[in-house]
Amino acid sequence: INIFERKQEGRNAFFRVVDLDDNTDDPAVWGKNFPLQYDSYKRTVDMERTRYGGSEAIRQPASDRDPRDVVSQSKIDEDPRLKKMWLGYAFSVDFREERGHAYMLIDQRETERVKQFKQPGTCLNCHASTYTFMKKLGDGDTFKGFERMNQMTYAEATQGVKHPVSCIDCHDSQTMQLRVTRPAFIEGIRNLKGDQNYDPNTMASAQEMRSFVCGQCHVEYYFKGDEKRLTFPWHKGLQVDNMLAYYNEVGFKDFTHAESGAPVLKAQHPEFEMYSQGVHARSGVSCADCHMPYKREGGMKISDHHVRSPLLNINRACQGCHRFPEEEIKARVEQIQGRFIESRNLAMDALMELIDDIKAAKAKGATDAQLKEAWAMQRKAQFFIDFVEAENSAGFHAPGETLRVLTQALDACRKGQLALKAL
Amino acid sequence: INIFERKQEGRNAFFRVVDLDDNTDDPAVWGKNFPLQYDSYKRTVDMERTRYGGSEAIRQPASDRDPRDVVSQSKIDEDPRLKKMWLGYAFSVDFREERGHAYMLIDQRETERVKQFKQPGTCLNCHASTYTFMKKLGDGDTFKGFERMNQMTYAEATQGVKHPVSCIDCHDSQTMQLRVTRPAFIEGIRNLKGDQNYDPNTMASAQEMRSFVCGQCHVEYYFKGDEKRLTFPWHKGLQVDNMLAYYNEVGFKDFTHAESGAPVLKAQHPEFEMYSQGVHARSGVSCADCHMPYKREGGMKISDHHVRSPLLNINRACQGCHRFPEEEIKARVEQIQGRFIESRNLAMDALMELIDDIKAAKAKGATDAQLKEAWAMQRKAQFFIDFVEAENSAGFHAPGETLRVLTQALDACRKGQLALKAL
Amino acid sequence: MTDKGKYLPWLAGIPLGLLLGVGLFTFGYARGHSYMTDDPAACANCHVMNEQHEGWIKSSHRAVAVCNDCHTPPGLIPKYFTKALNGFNHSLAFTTGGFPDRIQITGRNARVAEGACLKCHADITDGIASARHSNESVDCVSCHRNVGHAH
Ligand code: HEC
Ligand code: HEC
Ligand code: HEC
Ligand code: HEC
Ligand code: HEC
Ligand code: HEC
Ligand code: HEC
Ligand code: HEC
Ligand code: HEC
Ligand code: HEC
Ligand code: HEC
Ligand code: HEC
Ligand code: HEC
Ligand code: HEC
Ligand SMILES: [Ca+2]
Ligand SMILES: [Ca+2]
Repeated sequence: INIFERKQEGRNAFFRVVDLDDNTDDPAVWGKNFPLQYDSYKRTVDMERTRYGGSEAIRQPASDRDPRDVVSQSKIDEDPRLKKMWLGYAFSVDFREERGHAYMLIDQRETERVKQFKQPGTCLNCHASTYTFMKKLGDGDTFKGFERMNQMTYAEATQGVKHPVSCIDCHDSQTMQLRVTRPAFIEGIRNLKGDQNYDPNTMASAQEMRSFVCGQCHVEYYFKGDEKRLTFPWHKGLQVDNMLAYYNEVGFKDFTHAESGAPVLKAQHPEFEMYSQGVHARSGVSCADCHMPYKREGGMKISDHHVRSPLLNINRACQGCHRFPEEEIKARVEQIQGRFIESRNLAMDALMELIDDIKAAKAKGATDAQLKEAWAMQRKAQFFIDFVEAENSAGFHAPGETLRVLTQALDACRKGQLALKAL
Repeated sequence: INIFERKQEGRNAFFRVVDLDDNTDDPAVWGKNFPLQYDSYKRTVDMERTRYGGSEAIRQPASDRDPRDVVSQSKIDEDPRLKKMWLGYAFSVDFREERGHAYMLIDQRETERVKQFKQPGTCLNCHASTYTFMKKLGDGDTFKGFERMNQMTYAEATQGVKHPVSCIDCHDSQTMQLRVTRPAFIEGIRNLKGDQNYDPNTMASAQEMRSFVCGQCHVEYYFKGDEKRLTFPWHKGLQVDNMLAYYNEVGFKDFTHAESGAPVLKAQHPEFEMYSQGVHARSGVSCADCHMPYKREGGMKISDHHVRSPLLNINRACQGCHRFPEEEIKARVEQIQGRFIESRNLAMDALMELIDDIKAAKAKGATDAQLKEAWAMQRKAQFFIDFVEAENSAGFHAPGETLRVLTQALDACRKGQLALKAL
Repeated sequence: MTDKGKYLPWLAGIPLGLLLGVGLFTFGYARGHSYMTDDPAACANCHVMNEQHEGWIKSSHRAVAVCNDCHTPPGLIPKYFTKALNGFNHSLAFTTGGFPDRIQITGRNARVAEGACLKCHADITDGIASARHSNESVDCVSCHRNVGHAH
């Protein structure tokens, strides 16, 4: 029973203009049936800053090397401590503020992290409409296609995709029901639940699905083994402590720090994981509730597909639940974020000192064995700081958890520095 | 127009059985007119633990030295780190979990902090019904009476009072309106607002008064100068940073740490100040909303004068605003408190190490000048940790602020330890 | 949403006759006949309903929906069945006092109230509901916390 038939019983909410099937990846085609959603979806090209979020439109001349005439601000230029933290890794070369979904494919293709470094096809999982591509590569089986795509080079794989995340990546074309299409998420959530038969597409509630579709990309990940399999390190749980324990157990490192020599990790956008530690998740509030709030269009309520900072849309995103003036709601968010910035700065400065101290100890001839403890502390501190820093809400999704993590990071810096005292 | 007359207009909620006036300090007499409030007021003798609050009834044989046959658990025995933090100060000798209002006078009279140390009359401000006593001492002027009481010895002053905090300390006997009676609070709030004409009793809203009456006692304080004037250090603001700045400016210390020699501060129960940094205060929720919630008695709604942990009363205290099951509400509080405990432990352990390090440096002959920086860091770290530790909600009143303060404390420990590195 | 079941063992100990007697007494005392109407004042006969009544008076729905529009299902028989069930429960609870100060809606009544939103707002919510299984309801009050009265 599809979305048009079902509603025949009552009023017809949507009109079928074109037939969609499980291979239609062009959002413009879907947009014929769902023009309101499509119109808002296209607006993710907008760039507007909030105090700590959104994105700033930086104009630059388009060139052969980089066809983009607008990019977002460079975060490593804004905060050189980031660069130092990542010395020896591609992120110290190019890292920008993230912006709307419309840019996800081009921003990946044009980042120096792709242009100056060899990347696998795996990267595409979260930067393009890959559902039909994976199906094709796997002869109808997305898990097989996923494996093949991961093993391609980026240059090769990117030829196979055309659109940023599109309708078909989140919706079933017949019923319009939400669905997750990414094997990495399905494997991740199975490991998390310790149940290899768990199938979110049939077993999760509609409200859970409103977060799961985002949790396919807005998560911490690593490329496992030579197959470069996209893997979410959720085996021991969703907290940063659990992930560090997992990485330690499997003996993984992202890179060796160029100055200190420590085997360290890089954390990426763990929005889903941090959100899960917050009071909104506990209260059953989903990502879509805040980032795709309902919007009245004529006689219909629709989900605003202009996914963006809720602070640009406080009335719809927050005021249904919170009866305070817009200014007050914004002030609350900024108070939470301000506390994060203050504590993050303390921890980040401490990390810089720790790196300097290890470097100095090395210069004085300290052996690897002598540096072991300090390295372990750098690894922990750096992963913890990076985790809450890479999380893009500046602490809002889980204020208490964010600050707890920073106390752990500060303590690790302290212990690392003291471990060098005797040298 | 008094409370009985006022109510004639509508239904008569109360019956005048006895006449009360501005000298009636015996709650039992007030209880004749307001039996429901009085009955609940008397129940503050109950002792029941929650995970981190309430109090535990420890039986002991009553003796000449200590007539109490029930006391609450000793906190310095539970956590010896507290004892070490306070070495050189009375708190390292006796410090217990606080319990209900019914005990405030006897617990003060019988603490070793009073029995083994000379204390001024000032102590009584918050441990007894002092309103009529201050009036008497000041010939009708409570500010004068306050000054005189402060300058008496504790032994002398305590003869002048009979009851724990009583109706007359919070209510006007004719209108039953809330009022603040403590000069220290009036001076404190004037300094905070920078307005020496501010009069809470006429200018504060009814909702503000529902917190101000508690803010007369549940606050950080010190005894200023030789007159031992009870003073709330709110001149620069209510945050711990503001208070440290104030104490540094006036050059105050509570004691010299017995092991490290640092000139340090002792923080006491800053519930009002920490609550003020939290989301409930921002939302206009008062102390009384949670600690004295409305309660149905027959056909009447009364304020529950059984002031206690809201976790023993979740339905009334929280479920009016939060539509979640009791168990879930409790779990939320305990999650917040658990994060506090974890971070507090890191900071506290770091402080212990800092104290040991300074002690060791001293033993090796470090000069005062060489210890100056480490002392300053101990002073800061210790005050910050003590502040959130002495705050009795285990972080609940302002979860984010509490953890921010702990990151500052941890950083100070780190800097203090590093300042000793060269020695 | 509390579980009514927790009072059951206790109730089982009381002879049904007494129950009915008490119920009937309250029915008379609290002007039970008036509940056959849809007048919200009838609900507020019980002072324990005052808070919702006051909230309702201030709410956007005052002019468009009375208590029974939201707290009874559509259809005459279901409506009066629900009223009878609730009437009995409330009278009993009221008389015995075995209920929390902050009343929590029960599972069944929560579903009735949720369903009630759709009696009036099916059209506007058609779109958002259509992309879901028909058995996946939307918890309207989680966002519209002040509709009807505060929740
Ligand atoms: C209760 C509301 C709420 C929920 C639920 C929520 N967010 Fe957010 N999110 C916010 C706010 C507020 C910000 C901060 C925006 C800012 O600073 O401009 C934010 C920021 C972000 C950002 C950075 C946006 C920017 O403008 O740079 C991303 C990405 C994000 N959230 C993704 C998610 C994902 C994925 C989920 C679910 C796993 C989620 N959010 C759940 C409210 C929410
Ligand atoms: C297929 C992967 C993918 C999915 C699914 C996805 N996102 Fe994103 N999202 C991205 C990428 C990649 C970016 C960054 C794009 C860029 O900077 O070019 C991004 C950016 C964002 C931003 C930042 C916008 C800004 O202005 O800074 C927000 C907010 C956001 N996503 C929220 C969500 C929410 C909510 C969902 C689910 C409803 C979701 N995303 C689903 C990959 C995804
Ligand atoms: C598991 C999903 C996922 C994978 C895999 C992934 N990304 Fe992203 N990427 C995101 C999300 C979500 C964002 C937006 C949030 C952010 O920037 O923190 C993003 C943002 C970006 C951005 C814009 C911001 C920036 O970092 O400058 C670039 C460029 C980028 N990714 C490149 C890559 C490259 C290169 C790879 C492969 C090495 C990759 N991504 C793999 C999810 C992913
Ligand atoms: C996740 C939050 C959320 C949920 C759940 C939700 N709504 Fe809404 N609703 C909104 C928002 C936000 C708006 C305002 C849209 C706007 O102003 O453009 C709205 C608007 C409305 C309106 C139109 C108000 C007007 O201005 O005319 C009605 C009616 C409505 N909702 C009814 C319902 C019903 C019935 C349900 C349950 C089936 C429901 N809502 C569930 C968030 C929600
Ligand atoms: C990143 C994920 C994502 C993408 C991409 C996406 N949607 Fe949605 N869509 C959602 C979510 C979440 C909902 C809310 C579903 C629910 O509550 O059950 C939704 C709901 C809908 C609905 C149901 C009515 C409504 O507005 O709530 C329609 C129709 C729809 N989307 C059409 C589209 C179209 C057309 C596109 C492409 C132009 C698209 N969607 C792309 C996540 C997405
Ligand atoms: C669907 C309902 C819903 C939506 C939408 C929602 N919230 Fe909340 N919010 C809650 C609930 C529930 C709580 C927990 C407290 C409670 O029970 O009221 C909460 C708590 C909060 C708190 C206090 C938590 C803290 O850590 O101090 C803040 C601040 C907040 N929300 C801000 C926002 C902002 C900003 C938005 C929009 C971006 C938003 N909320 C959207 C339901 C919601
Ligand atoms: C939003 C509700 C709320 C507000 C407002 C509030 N408190 Fe609390 N308070 C709590 C909770 C919850 C606890 C933790 C109790 C526990 O752990 O058992 C607590 C703990 C306490 C304790 C320790 C109690 C014990 O059982 O040991 C004191 C004292 C206290 N609060 C005083 C105050 C004062 C004074 C104010 C106003 C300045 C205030 N509270 C405002 C909820 C609140
Ligand atoms: C005159 C001073 C004074 C006033 C006014 C006062 N308190 Fe207290 N409060 C105390 C003292 C002293 C104790 C500790 C008594 C003891 O341990 O013997 C205490 C204990 C408490 C406790 C701890 C109970 C427990 O079981 O651990 C709570 C909760 C509390 N007060 C809340 C409040 C609230 C709420 C108000 C205002 C409505 C208030 N207090 C007004 C002095 C005061
Ligand atoms: C500004 C108000 C105020 C002043 C002044 C004050 N107290 Fe208290 N006292 C309190 C409050 C509030 C509590 C309950 C909260 C707590 O224990 O942290 C308390 C608790 C106590 C307790 C029970 C818990 C414990 O510490 O063992 C003792 C004993 C005590 N005070 C003794 C004293 C002594 C002795 C003095 C004078 C040197 C004094 N108090 C001065 C407000 C005050
Ligand atoms: C520590 C402060 C405090 C003490 C001591 C105190 N009360 Fe109250 N009382 C309050 C607060 C707070 C309210 C709520 C007032 C409001 O909301 O305006 C209140 C309200 C009342 C009311 C108004 C009706 C109601 O219940 O809300 C009466 C009557 C009352 N108290 C009687 C008494 C009596 C009798 C005593 C002594 C046995 C007493 N109070 C002791 C703080 C106190
Ligand atoms: C008079 C209303 C009221 C009362 C009573 C109340 N709260 Fe709240 N609470 C709020 C508001 C308002 C917020 C802020 C979020 C929002 O706007 O919903 C909040 C937020 C919260 C949060 C989320 C904040 C965070 O830091 O995670 C928790 C947890 C919470 N309350 C617990 C409690 C508990 C426990 C009690 C009872 C001891 C209580 N509340 C009593 C109104 C209240
Ligand atoms: C005889 C007094 C009385 C009258 C009249 C009354 N109620 Fe109630 N009501 C109660 C009591 C007592 C409870 C609490 C029951 C409990 O929690 O066990 C209650 C609870 C409720 C609940 C929540 C609990 C549940 O059963 O889901 C709803 C909804 C409710 N009433 C609606 C109404 C409506 C609508 C009316 C008018 C048609 C009404 N009541 C008339 C006494 C009454
Ligand atoms: C517009 C719809 C609407 C109207 C009108 C309405 N209610 Fe409700 N009521 C609800 C909903 C929905 C809930 C369930 C809230 C929840 O799930 O938490 C509820 C819950 C209740 C409860 C349980 C306590 C609570 O607040 O959750 C009581 C009691 C109640 N209603 C009584 C009444 C009375 C009496 C009236 C008339 C004066 C009334 N209601 C009018 C929708 C309504
Ligand atoms: C008896 C019919 C009826 C019922 C039942 C009903 N509504 Fe309404 N509702 C209306 C009408 C008519 C309006 C328009 C009122 C106006 O414009 O002031 C409205 C307005 C609204 C609005 C927009 C105004 C506002 O309050 O924000 C929302 C949202 C809403 N309803 C949600 C709900 C929810 C949720 C429920 C169920 C808990 C519900 N309604 C039950 C008839 C109803
Ligand atoms: Ca951004
Ligand atoms: Ca206690």
